[in-house]
Amino acid sequence: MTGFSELRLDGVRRRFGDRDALTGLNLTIRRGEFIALLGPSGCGKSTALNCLAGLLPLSEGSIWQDRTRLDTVPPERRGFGMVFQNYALFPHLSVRRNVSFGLQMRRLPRDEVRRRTDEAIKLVRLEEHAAKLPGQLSGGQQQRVAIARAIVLEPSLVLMDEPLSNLDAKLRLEMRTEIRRLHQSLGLTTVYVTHDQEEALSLADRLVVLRDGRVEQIGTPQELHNRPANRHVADFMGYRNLLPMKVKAAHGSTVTLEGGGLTLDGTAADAVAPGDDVVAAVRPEDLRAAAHGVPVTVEVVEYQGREFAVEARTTEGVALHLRSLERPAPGERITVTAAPSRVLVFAS
Amino acid sequence: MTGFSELRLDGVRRRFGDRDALTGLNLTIRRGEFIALLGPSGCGKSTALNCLAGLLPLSEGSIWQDRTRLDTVPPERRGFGMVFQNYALFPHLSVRRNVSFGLQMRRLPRDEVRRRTDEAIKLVRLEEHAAKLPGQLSGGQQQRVAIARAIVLEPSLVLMDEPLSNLDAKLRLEMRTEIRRLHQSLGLTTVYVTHDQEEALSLADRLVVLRDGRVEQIGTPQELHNRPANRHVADFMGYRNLLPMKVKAAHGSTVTLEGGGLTLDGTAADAVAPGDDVVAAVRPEDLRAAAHGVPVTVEVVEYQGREFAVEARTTEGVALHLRSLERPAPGERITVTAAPSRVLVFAS
Amino acid sequence: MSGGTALRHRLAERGLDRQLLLLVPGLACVLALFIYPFAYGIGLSFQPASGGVLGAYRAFFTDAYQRDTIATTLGLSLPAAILNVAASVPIAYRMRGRFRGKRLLTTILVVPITLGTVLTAEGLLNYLGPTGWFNRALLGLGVIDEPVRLTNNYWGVFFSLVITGFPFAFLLILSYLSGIDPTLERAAATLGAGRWQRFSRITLPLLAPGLATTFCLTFVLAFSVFPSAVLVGDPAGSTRVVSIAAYHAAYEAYDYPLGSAIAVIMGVVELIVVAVVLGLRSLFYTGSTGGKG
Amino acid sequence: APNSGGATDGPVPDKPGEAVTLNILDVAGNLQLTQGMIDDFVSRAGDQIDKVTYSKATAPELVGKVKAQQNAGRVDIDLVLTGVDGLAAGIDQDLWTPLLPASSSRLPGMSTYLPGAEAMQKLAGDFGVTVTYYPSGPLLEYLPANVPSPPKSAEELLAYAKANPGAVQYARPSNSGPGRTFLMGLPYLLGDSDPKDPVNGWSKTWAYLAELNKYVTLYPSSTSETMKNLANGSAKIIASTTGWDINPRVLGTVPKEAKVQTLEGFHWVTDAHYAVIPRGVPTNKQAAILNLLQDMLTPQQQAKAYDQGYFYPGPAVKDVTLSMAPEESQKALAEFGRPEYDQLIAGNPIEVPLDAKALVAAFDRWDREIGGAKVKK
Amino acid sequence: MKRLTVGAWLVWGAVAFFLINLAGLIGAVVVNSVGQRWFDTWLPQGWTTHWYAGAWEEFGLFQVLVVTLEVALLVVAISVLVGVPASYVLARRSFPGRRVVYLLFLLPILMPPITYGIPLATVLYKYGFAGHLAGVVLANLVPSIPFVILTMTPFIEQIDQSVERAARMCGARTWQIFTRILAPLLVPGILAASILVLVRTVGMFELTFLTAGPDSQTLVVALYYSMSAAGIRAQQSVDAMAVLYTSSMLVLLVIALRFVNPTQLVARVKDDPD
Ligand SMILES: Nc1ncnc2c1ncn2[C@@H]1O[C@H](COP(=O)(O)OP(=O)(O)OP(=O)(O)O)[C@@H](O)[C@H]1O
Ligand SMILES: Nc1ncnc2c1ncn2[C@@H]1O[C@H](COP(=O)(O)OP(=O)(O)OP(=O)(O)O)[C@@H](O)[C@H]1O
Ligand SMILES: NCCCCNCCCN
Ligand SMILES: [Mg+2]
Ligand SMILES: [Mg+2]
Repeated sequence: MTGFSELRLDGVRRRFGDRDALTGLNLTIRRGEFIALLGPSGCGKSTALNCLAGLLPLSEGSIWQDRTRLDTVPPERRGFGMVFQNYALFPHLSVRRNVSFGLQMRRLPRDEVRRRTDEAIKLVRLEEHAAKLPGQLSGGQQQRVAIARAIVLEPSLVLMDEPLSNLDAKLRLEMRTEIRRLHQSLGLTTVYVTHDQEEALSLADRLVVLRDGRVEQIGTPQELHNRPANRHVADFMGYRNLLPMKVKAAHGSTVTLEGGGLTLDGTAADAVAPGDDVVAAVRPEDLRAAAHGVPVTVEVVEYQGREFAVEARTTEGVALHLRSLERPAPGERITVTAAPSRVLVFAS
Repeated sequence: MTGFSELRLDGVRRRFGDRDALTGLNLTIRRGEFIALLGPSGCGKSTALNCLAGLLPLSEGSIWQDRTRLDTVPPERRGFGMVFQNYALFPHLSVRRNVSFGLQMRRLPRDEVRRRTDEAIKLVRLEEHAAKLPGQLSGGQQQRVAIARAIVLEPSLVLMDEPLSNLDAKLRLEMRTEIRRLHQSLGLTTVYVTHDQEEALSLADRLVVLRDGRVEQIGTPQELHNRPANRHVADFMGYRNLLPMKVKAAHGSTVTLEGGGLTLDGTAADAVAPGDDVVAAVRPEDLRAAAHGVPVTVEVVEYQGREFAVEARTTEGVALHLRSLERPAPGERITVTAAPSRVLVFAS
Repeated sequence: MSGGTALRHRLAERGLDRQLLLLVPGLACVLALFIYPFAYGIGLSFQPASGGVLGAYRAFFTDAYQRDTIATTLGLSLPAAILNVAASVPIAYRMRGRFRGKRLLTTILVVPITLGTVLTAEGLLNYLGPTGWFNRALLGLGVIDEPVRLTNNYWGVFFSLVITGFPFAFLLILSYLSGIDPTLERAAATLGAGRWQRFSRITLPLLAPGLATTFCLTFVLAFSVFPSAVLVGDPAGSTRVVSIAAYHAAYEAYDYPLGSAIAVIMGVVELIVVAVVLGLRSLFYTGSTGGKG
Repeated sequence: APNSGGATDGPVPDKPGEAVTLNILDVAGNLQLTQGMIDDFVSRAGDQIDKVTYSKATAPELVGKVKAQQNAGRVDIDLVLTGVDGLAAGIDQDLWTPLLPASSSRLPGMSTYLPGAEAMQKLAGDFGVTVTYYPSGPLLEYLPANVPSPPKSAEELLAYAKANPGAVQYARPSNSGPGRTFLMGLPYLLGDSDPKDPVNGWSKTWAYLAELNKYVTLYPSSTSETMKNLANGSAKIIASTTGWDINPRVLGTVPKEAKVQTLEGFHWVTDAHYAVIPRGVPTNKQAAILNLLQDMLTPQQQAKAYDQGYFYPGPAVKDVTLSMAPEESQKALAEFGRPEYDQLIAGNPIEVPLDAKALVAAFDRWDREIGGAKVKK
Repeated sequence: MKRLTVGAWLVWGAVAFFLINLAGLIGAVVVNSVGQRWFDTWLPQGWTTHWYAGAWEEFGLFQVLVVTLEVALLVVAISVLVGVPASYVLARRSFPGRRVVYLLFLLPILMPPITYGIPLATVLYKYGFAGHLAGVVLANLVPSIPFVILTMTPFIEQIDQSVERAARMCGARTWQIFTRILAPLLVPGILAASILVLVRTVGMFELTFLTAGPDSQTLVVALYYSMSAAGIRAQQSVDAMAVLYTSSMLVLLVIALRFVNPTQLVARVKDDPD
């Protein structure tokens, strides 16, 4: 239960049957850090978290807490807190007793248990529901109980498996800020699993992007956002337009691309030479209707609150996702453009 | 199983014990419409959906499908499809058999069952997992099976309870478009529960905002986004700054407000007179750092990808949420402003 | 709408609908095949040859030799049922996970339910008898100087109740246990609960309803013990259980009213024990145990 | 349905109108002795009986079963073979069809009963026909190797028991023929005032049993158990009867060299099996049964009752010698029989057992005061 | 990898002790049933199968075994068909009188057959069922249906209701929900209950005896007879019957366990990872 200065995952691998859910994860978590594990569904995020928690034995590799080998220590002795993806609330205990469970396990004085339980319940806004059983709560309410139950222990490492995925947008924003605040004020170290890049970017000090059980990139939010290591990370970081093109010319890192009815200037992320087949990655919000640029035909328009999400097609039939402040009509022809610094070029 | 021209909920009420989970819901759903039920966790969204599905008996009120009273018809005879919040997959059946279950119940020819099942599985990108049992899938994969299972029936009304909440951001976007596309191409009528305003705005023809089991507002996405009926809806629609202020002057619907260290011009949503206590609702993205405006001190800065979310405080200590394209340093003093048309004024 | 629909609607709100028809076949069987004959049996118990309506009951309760059979029976059946349930829990608990040979071990553990009273009794008499293998082995090992007597007394009957009752209890408890979502224990582990606490605070309470049912069933089986109380017990003395008294009255003395009265008394005693246990059961949580269905 | 058609009372014809099926229930282990006789008759009288089914049960359950059938008006048990207990219980509950004296003329074999069998027949009143008979016991059985000089009187038995605690064994009387024979024989051995009245006439017997009880560690619940204990040496002297002496040695469950001993002042307490017809059996079937019974009472058939000493000697009628018995019986009895039994049977008084009510009273008292007394020790 | 804890040692030790003695107990009977003479020694003096042959012949055991199997399977099938739907209602629904109904179902298990056996047999004879297989089956349903209900109710309570709702939304009627969704999920429970009912039925003496006719006797009736009837019977022959009885039960059990693992999960429960 004491703190540590770092936690090291060393070639952590986990197989299910003959399929790797996680292959050789190397990661050092420093005390006080907020790490987000980010990746598409099924990429092994929960598996990594469970290995760290001690709930899944490793197939290979080891986990170290400073000088201590941790992967042979049972979960209850690691002193970590965890929020499960499926809540895993104790169905026979009231909300209050779910939350106080961990405190009671630590044999804290009754007064302290009550006080801290109350605090935690208040934190997740469940005061009214404290006496209910989990089965009587809505999905989001259950999720909040799970958060309170883990947070109340002020553990040295908090593991969270998509804790906000069932909350409504407003509450999610608030809880997000709350989690970050708790992380800082309690001096927690947090590993946070999410599939929501926005959540990961705003919360984490460092992000680990996983795909198919493999690490694709580790870095700060800015690094990931601006310099995804490859097209997969780019894809996942919101570069929704992944356009197969050809390099026409290259000047330093600035390259001119052509293909699919488009001509674009972009920034090379990999080494590319004229004539290479490449993938240009552009976010919808970086591809904007403008006075001059590439002509496209609008197909689908979705309302997004402040702006409209547009799906359009180039003359050669390539689909583009872009944003527009005006509502274009389906069938309308518009021209779009993107700043070269916002167009990343990956070798394909 | 035949279509209908409208479906009417008439004072639908549902109690649990002595607590109303839903009070007097009136709603007419027209054929082909996409309705989103939106609201915070615990507001009664799932309850409403279950009443519509026939899974929860009503405590009061009735449901009509054209001239037919529907609330006494058992769920399996209503011919609706449903995606559950907790997946509710059949644990003993493979993905394929989960999806084909409904088709088999309808005694369709074997070939058609196979064809439609394959299509649906492909739609949700689970071809590789078709032979697995639900217990072997990740949370997101399970959610997708649930969607496929409901969609495959091409039902006259599809009910979805937060079907995307466990998907990663990218997949969520894609599935969202897919759901909308299916809705249109199959000519479905859809009632969609979500707590994600963005999802609701982009998908639905009309939104129903619930709070505490009560309807707060029904309207098109634009209506809700731009003219929330009250401060609660505003709150939920992303007007994260809800500032208690006082009316200084009013000219038509344009009012000048003061309070909490701020002076703002806004648009009256309710009838207000000078001297009234009001609440000014402003979205963070409408409150921007500008050359001149109200001076505030930056407190928390969160990375949001393209921009930064900033929490700042006025000289009188009122917290403001705003956006900035530059990264301000915590402690820095900046000035902020908002367009009067973006500041909604509600009587408090 | 039509009155019929409205009525159905109102009934549905009170929990009365066509689904309840599923109860009908079961109820019909019980009413026709049990309640009617049973009422006849009760009626018989109130028609003794002498002593008025309650004569048979009075005869039972005023005779210490008869009355004491209740205590004797409880003295056998309660410990046996408790042991069967209590022993099944840790074994079943250890056997939840996956391991090689699990199926074989399970099968072996439930084999005794196939033994039946007679083989069990014969086996106990042969195996534990004065010249049986058990005593021979102990004598051979020098643990004892003369054969220990484990049959034709309390212990013989007790063992037979354990051998026939344990597999029942084990099979049921193993099944109940596997219905509890293991994620719950994992959640408890991350909250600092050790093995024992996870078991006692999470699994056990979730298992409690199943334990109660299992206890009731094994208790009822043990309480109406008859053949083994005679065969491996001391049927005139320390294992003169209440069913022997009933059997004696009905089938040896042909005093059917007394036999019925004793049987009714048996039923009432069982009912009291079961009511207490099920009453305790209802104090526990009895809903879904986390299997996400 | 087995008994559909046919009147159940009124005059019994000489022969059934057509061949009938007989369902026979044995609650006394009697078929061991008589099944051969029945099968033989059926093979000869196919015009009367085309098929016989046998079922077996224990006496106590018999009454309930017959009662249930009679209450419903559908009796499908046509003939019951029973001991004294089942017979008496049925009489008490009025289950049986009275056969006598109406049909006595059709059963001439009944007039050739041995004296002991005749005495037993009296217990049956008008309802049953004695089919097999044996003088039973009480005898003591022991292995000469373990008991070189067996006790010769009740006093010596007590002294032996005292000297060798746990060595004397008899099974709980209500579960055991030898057990109850020992119980019923004691009043004669001890000279009690009324050997037929266990409640008021057995003061010496109860005192003796109580004294003996101090040195008996175990009352098994079946005779087999005492036999096993005799064989494996954990009991030295056990209660027995002629049948229980010979047959288990034939079967090999008791060593061949075991011996029997009678006590001074010994009276035989006899036993018999009866055939009874439940009320509600059609007269057609009754006719077949009467003809069957008459056949069973002929000496040739009765000789089959020698069996392998199961109910030694077994025949209920006079003038049935071992030489008339089947080969196998003769062989078994030549090897395991005891010539001294002829002597013992001829030279000792013969008594009928207690009637059912008195016997149940004796069991009850034994359970309470002797068997049940173990608990308090 | 994982070291056994003290608790594990205790548990496995106790299991081993139980199993060793169980093996001795069964072995003693089996050995005796094929033994010639067995007095004060470790093993009999010789071996023989004539106890089996004798019993087989004396009781016409082939016919008896067939009847036993028929009765047992019919009783299991009917009590599952009748009992599971009833336990479903009891587990899922609350309705006025639920407690009374539950008690009604509880009573037949609690009441000794002596109380109702004879009147029950009378009723069954009156309507022409008793004396045949039908009567034996009906009588054995009395304790079996409640037994199924009592064991199945907690199983059904464990299954998440939303699965049924999902099936309903897929258009499944109550019957289809039973056969396609609940039955497979309940298979382990049904199997456990079936095995227990089977055992109880095959072992049920009183009710079977009272209602059986000459050609509907079951093994246990023959067995009880051989054990406790008047007259002389070698213990070996009783043991042989008991071994036959047990073997046939064992065959049924092994067949049942071939098809379904009794520990198979009741609901979707992830296997413990270790
Ligand atoms: N018990 C198991 N048996 C077999 N395969 C499994 C098991 N648990 C997980 N998997 C597989 O391992 C992979 C990784 O699963 P994991 O649960 O870690 O995904 P995830 O990243 O958390 O996804 P999601 O965001 O959907 O929760 C998936 O393909 C999944 O199907
Ligand atoms: N079975 C029940 N018993 C008692 N209260 C219930 C039950 N089901 C729901 N409730 C209560 O009714 C209210 C509405 O629940 P509902 O599930 O409809 O919420 P929701 O809007 O779907 O929330 P979420 O977004 O968190 O799923 C909640 O306060 C909840 O606690
Ligand atoms: N459950 C009690 C079984 C009783 C069996 N009776 C057998 C009687 C033997 N005389
Ligand atoms: Mg996951
Ligand atoms: Mg919900």
